[in-house]
Amino acid sequence: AGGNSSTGNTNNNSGGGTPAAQPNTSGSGGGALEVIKIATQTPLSGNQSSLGDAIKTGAEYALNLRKEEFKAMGLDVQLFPQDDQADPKIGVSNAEMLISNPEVYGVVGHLNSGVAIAASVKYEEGKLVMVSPANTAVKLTEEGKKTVHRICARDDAQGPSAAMYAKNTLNVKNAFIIHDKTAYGQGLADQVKMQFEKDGVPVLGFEGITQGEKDYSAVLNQVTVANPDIIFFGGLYPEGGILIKQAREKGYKGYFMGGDGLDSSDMIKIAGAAVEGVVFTSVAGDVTQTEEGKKWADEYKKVTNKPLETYSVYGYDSMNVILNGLKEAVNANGGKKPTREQVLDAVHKTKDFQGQFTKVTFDDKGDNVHSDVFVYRYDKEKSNFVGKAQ
Amino acid sequence: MALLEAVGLTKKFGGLVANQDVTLKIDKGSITAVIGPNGAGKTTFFNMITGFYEPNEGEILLNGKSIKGLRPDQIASRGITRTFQNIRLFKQMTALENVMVGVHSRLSAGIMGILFNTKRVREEEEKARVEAYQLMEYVGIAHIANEAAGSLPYGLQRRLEIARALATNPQIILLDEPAAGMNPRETVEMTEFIRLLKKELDLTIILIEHDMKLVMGLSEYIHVLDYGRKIAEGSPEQIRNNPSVIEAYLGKSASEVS
Amino acid sequence: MANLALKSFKGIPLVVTLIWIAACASALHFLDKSVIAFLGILTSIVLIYYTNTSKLIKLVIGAAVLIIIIPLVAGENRYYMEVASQVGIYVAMALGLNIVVGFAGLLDLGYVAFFAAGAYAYAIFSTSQANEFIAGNLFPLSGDWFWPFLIVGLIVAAIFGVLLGLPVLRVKGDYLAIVTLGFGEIIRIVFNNLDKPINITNGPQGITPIPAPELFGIKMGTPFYFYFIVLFVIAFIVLANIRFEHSRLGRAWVAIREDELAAQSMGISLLNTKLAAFATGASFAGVVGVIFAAKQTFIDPTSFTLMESIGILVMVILGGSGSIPGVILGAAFVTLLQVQLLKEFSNFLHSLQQSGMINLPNQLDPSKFQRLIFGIMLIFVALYRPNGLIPAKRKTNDIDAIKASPFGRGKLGILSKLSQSSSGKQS
Amino acid sequence: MAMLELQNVHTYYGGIHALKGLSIQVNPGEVVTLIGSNGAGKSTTLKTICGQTRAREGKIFFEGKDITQMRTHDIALLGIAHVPEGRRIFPKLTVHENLEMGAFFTKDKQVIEEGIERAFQYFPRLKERISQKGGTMSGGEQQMLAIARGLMMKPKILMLDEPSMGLAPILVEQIFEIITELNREGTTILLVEQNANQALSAAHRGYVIQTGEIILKDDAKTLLANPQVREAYLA
Amino acid sequence: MQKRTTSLQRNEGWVSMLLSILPQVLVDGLTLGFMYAVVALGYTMVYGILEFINFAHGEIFMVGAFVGTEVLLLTDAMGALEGMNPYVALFMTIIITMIITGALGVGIERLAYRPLRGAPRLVPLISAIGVSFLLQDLVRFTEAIARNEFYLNTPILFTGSVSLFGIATIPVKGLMVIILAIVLMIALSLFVGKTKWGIAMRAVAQDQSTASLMTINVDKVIMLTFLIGSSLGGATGVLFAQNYGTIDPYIGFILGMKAFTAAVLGGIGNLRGAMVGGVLLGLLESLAGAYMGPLTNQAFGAEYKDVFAFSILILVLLFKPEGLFGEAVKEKV
Ligand SMILES: Nc1ncnc2c1ncn2[C@@H]1O[C@H](COP(=O)(O)OP(=O)(O)OP(=O)(O)O)[C@@H](O)[C@H]1O
Ligand SMILES: Nc1ncnc2c1ncn2[C@@H]1O[C@H](COP(=O)(O)OP(=O)(O)OP(=O)(O)O)[C@@H](O)[C@H]1O
Ligand SMILES: [Mg+2]
Ligand SMILES: [Mg+2]
Repeated sequence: AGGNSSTGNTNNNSGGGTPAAQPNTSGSGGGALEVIKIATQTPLSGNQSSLGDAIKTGAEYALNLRKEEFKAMGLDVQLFPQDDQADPKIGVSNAEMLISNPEVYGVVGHLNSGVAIAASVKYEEGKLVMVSPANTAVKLTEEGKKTVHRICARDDAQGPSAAMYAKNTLNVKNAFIIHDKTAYGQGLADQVKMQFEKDGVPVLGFEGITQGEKDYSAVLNQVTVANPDIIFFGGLYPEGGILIKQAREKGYKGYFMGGDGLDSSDMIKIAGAAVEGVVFTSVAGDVTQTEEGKKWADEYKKVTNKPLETYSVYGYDSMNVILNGLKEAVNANGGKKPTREQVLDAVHKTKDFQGQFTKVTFDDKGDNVHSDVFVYRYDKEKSNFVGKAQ
Repeated sequence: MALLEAVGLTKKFGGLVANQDVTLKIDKGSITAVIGPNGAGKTTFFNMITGFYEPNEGEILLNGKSIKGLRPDQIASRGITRTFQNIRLFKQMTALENVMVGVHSRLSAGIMGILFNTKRVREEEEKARVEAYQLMEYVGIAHIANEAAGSLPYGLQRRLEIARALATNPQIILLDEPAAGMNPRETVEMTEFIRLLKKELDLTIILIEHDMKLVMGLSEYIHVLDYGRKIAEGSPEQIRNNPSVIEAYLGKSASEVS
Repeated sequence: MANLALKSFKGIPLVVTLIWIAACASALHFLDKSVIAFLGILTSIVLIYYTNTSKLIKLVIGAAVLIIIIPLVAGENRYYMEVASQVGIYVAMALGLNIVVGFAGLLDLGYVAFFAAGAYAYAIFSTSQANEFIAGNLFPLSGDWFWPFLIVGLIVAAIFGVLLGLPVLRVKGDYLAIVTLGFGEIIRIVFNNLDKPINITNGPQGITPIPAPELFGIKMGTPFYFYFIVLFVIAFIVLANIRFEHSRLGRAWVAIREDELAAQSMGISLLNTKLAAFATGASFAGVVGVIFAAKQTFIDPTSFTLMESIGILVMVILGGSGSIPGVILGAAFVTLLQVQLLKEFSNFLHSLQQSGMINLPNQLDPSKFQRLIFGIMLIFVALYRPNGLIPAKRKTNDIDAIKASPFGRGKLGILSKLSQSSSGKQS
Repeated sequence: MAMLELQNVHTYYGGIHALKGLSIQVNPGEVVTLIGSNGAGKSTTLKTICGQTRAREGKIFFEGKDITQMRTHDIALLGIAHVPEGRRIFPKLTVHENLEMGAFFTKDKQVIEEGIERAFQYFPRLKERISQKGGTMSGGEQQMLAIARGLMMKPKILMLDEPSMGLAPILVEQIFEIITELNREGTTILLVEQNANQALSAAHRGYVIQTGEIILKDDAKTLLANPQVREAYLA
Repeated sequence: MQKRTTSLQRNEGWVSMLLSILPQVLVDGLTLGFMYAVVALGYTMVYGILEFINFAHGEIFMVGAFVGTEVLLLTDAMGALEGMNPYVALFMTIIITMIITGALGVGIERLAYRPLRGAPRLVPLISAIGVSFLLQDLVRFTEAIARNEFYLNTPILFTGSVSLFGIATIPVKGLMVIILAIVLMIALSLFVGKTKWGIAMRAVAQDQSTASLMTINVDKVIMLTFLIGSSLGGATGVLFAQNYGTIDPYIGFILGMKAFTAAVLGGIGNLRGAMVGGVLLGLLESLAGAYMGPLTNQAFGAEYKDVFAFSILILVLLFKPEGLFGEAVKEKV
């Protein structure tokens, strides 16, 4: 299968895995197109909507780029964005809606693991393939649901890598761990802590904060006492940005590190000067390393009128994984509209698919075996690719 | 032995002494009036008896047993009930339901009984309804049984309050200005009615009233409060002619009252 | 004037209702995925309520629609059944809260805590979660245990209700609101943190997989089954509500709502009465919590936030605080709005956008408007139906029936003394 | 010209027809009393005049001006004071603050202080309780406060709804003295009283109201002597 | 799953180090507390008059934060902010914000609350919640369109910090919060407690129809209340943005809830109470956040700080059901 980061051009050439696939569709371009909807399910309102929106926008961008390609196969692929409001209940009822709508062939989602786990039960029943851009909770893929896939790293991959990087490369002698009491944040923090303990790095504190608050001086006073070499934060950039800013104001001098939740252009704005030196891990390789990648990023910003975020990147790739599977399924089905199950099978079999940022091969559980962990570091203006963790 | 006895009751509000060392005895089956100028402490006295205020000092005995410190609902279930100077009905409920609430403490339906709507509960309910209706008939307001209590005119609200109080099956009923807001004719009716209550229902009645015609015509015994102290007690005749009562309270016109 | 117009409104003729039901049912059956028809069927319940016919007939038609027609014509569509079960779950919870807020007048902003208690009770013991703190590897339990756990959820929640109720006695009005709010938050935060020192709730990671109910070996995991389970529970709760409303207890609740002091002087114990309100209200939420956990198969503390409590309160007030049909309608309306109407609407707008009929920038994508529209709807309903969709009214008693009652032959209560004394005359 | 005139006023509470075409007149300098049994509509009449309930039909004029649709506080500003049934004092304001509210319309501190002084003269008890919260006062004390608060307005016409309710006999006498005195000073008074005897003695003219309609109007003396009235209201 | 027992290695002299941060913990608690306090003032104000929990107050505050930030950003974009005296800039921002949020508050009252005045007590709560959602999303959409994001960063006017006796430091912006909170509280207390309009507000709260008999224009008084309450909320928003630097359309909810808790703790309707309640809540949270983890060996960490704060609230209300400063008026019957 072809690696094609070459997708970065405006004209809608294929981003899919099988490069030679294009002309073999017998389905007409001119006749009635069959509608296929790929849904996104993320919070689009409420206080996590900026993250959810990033996923949706990324997925939408990916889909729009390949619309024509599918038209040529007689399919009108459409985005079907849903707002799960970060609420498992809404997620489940949306999921029911999606599986009972025969036009829906795949889901990119969710942002919140809690929602994803609950909704995936329904996807499983409806044989609707789900590719998650962002759910890192270990449990999600541990229950043997065939429909569930994710391209991002699990907490038990990202966490240990991060901890080992801190120990081996940053040479920290002790650590203080803070998390945001969410499934994502605590899940990651737990893994980091386990690894630190395994490696004999003392964990001086393990504290939770409340998402959405703006004043974390209480916990940071504890940090002042402990005076660790590193603060590891399991959580997202709105809290992370404030944490590091307030920590620096309190005179904290050590490292500040987090997971991919810290990867956002807003991190810099929120933390201000304090962002300098903040380290985070991510499964996304750096787009802007190559000329081509830079071009792609600029194009993205121009078309969507949005800054490029990790989550939009994940959304983009997740969509492409599904579209790729769809295309394979069409081909396997002799150019006719496949069934959901066929698409599921095709997606499940994804192997060495080179997305824009991640390489994807699903193992049996639906985890991405290529989910390498990369390390980034902020300077005043942007995050810089450092390299693969260990 | 007196049915109800207050011994040395004192109630202070900050520096203000609303009742000071008030002692009085109420015999079973009597009609007693508590009168006195505005702010003398009459309502406060009622409030202590019925458990709304806890006295700072003193003792309240019902049949020789202390009821001081009990909550209002406990006192109500011991057979002392009251009406309020500022009418306090359950405004959104119908008149009949108001009276049925009065029956509450004598009903025994528990959560389970209600849920399963047992025969016992059904019968009890129906009985309560009938009893409430009978009471309304007795008080003469059966025609407004299904009206919301809050929309009734003043006079009917007073009667309804009395019906509701009677529904608790009290031995003692405390009436705080039962004839306020009634015209002379209605006051006469009220006087008759209270007398009937005592006679027919074997009630002990304590009342506060500023209408001297009612007080003098009805009560067997009168206690006079002024500035929280008891300044006089006696039969209507004695009180009417008590110079300190005349000065503090009655004024000249009262002597005209027959 | 409007009042007079309403007065003369005698109700909808039975035929109209029946035609409506038939029309919607066949539309739903024959036309594919017609949301309108589905909503029409649900609306028919409201029509039945206003139909100009006897109670019994209404009951029969209503039951027929709920038990036969809806499953028959919409049963295949999982989404509709899911929507219907969610509506049911909220109806049940709103009815529970209605006891506390509507009847007893106690403003409760932490109601969702009881829901959580029920949900966690089932979740913890039906999965291997309980092995974390109970030795012997006895868990998970099978789906058969769902049924007894309905009772367990009820009891656990009722205990929580009493726990909350005890401090409540002294606190009044809006102070109560904040105490209950605090209580709800405490419960949520504790559930979110009880993964250490002992792992009871698994903290933010939540608990899964919660088994679906099972009966005689049939696994009842689809919305179709939950629809019936919920329906069954609602029937029970509605019945309980109706019985409570016009019982000794219901009157006591309304009495303390109207005037605490006067109620006390009628011999009503504030403590017992309020505790009863909290416990009953809570226990309903507990039962529903168990169903919710089984339906979701996954629960975590994010389902039990303050917004959730506020949402249920909104249903109660919007529907008509203290009014059973009102609260049912309010809950159904708000839930439908949230899980279906707004969604369909934004999907509709989205399809317009896809087809190029409207062109909105990404920032204004239709799918983002749901909360905004929900907010506007709340304001409008509040302004135009300030007493609720179906305002509460006290049931009037049938005076003739009272007069005819066999108990009326003798004098009751204090009046029994009349017959003893010489004259029984009335004033 | 009449100072206050109600022409064929109809008032409803929801579906309840409380006033059914009521017409009354109050001339400047008069004391007019309105008597009637429970629920006749006396309080409703006063409430309708000052706009607390709205007349659905008919007109109300004050000094020639149509006030039927005016808002309550504007009506009050014209010089109509209403001492409402059931006292309605502000329970959490002190006695002094309650009185101040009575003179809300004026900025003149002098006027306020004089008014308060005068109120204290009438009711020395209020002076004793100057900083007590209104709601903790006894029933009668609240009644005094309500009347005193009404006087603070220095109204052109004072409407009193059962001012003697809950007052000790000695104070009832005093209330009627105050009414007479105010009237001598030029205040017009519309008085609703259950104590018809005393009310008619103090008034120039009277109206008898029954289920929302005026059934009799006459000189107070004549009414007092009217056997029908005696029978119905005076016992 | 294995048990997560936490055994943390500790430095020598842990306890004495814990004590050494106490002054700083208190100072931080105070700053946070005063933040709560000013928002609580707005709640209490409206509650005191209308006996109605204005759930939208948190959102007014949020709008204030955005308006203030926009004012600063625009001034900055015009190049005028640089070189401007920070006090002048702050003053200007606050005034403009107060005018706008004040007007907003009055508008909301007019449209969403006034028509409900005769309605059952809880109904305005519904429209308030509706208004909350509306404001959140309106701000979100406006900012999303105008700036393509809705997390905004405020230009910070005061950057330095003051050292207190060398044991604690407080940022100047935090100091501004404290000073302004105290000034506002005193001004408001005087206004509500002593002026005629203030008394009229309380009178309206207790009995609207009787108040109107006293020639009080109820509409005007309520409008005034909302004007003051909302402009106060706006000013608080500006301070908040200054103090924390970043804002989003959802800051109103959490802070609003905390502030409301503070108002109740102090005795709702009572301005002094709101102040004390806010400060107390801030201190409690700060202490719990800093010490609970270490003291319980991490078994109950900082995440329990809200539990701690709410438990104290419930305890206080158990013994003083009307809040710390609320008047224990036993209803006279
Ligand atoms: N809760 C309270 N706080 C402060 N003072 C109070 C309280 N209750 C009553 N008082 C005062 O105590 C005195 C006695 O009041 P009470 O109501 O008993 O008088 P009363 O005799 O019933 O008068 P009235 O005939 O006017 O009703 C009054 O001066 C009143 O102001
Ligand atoms: N708020 C209300 N809602 C419904 N009906 C009312 C209301 N207030 C008064 N009414 C009705 O209007 C009629 C007139 O009442 P109103 O209070 O004017 O009588 P009143 O002459 O003042 O009687 P009272 O001597 O008892 O004070 C009565 O039938 C009463 O039931
Ligand atoms: Mg009294
Ligand atoms: Mg009247």
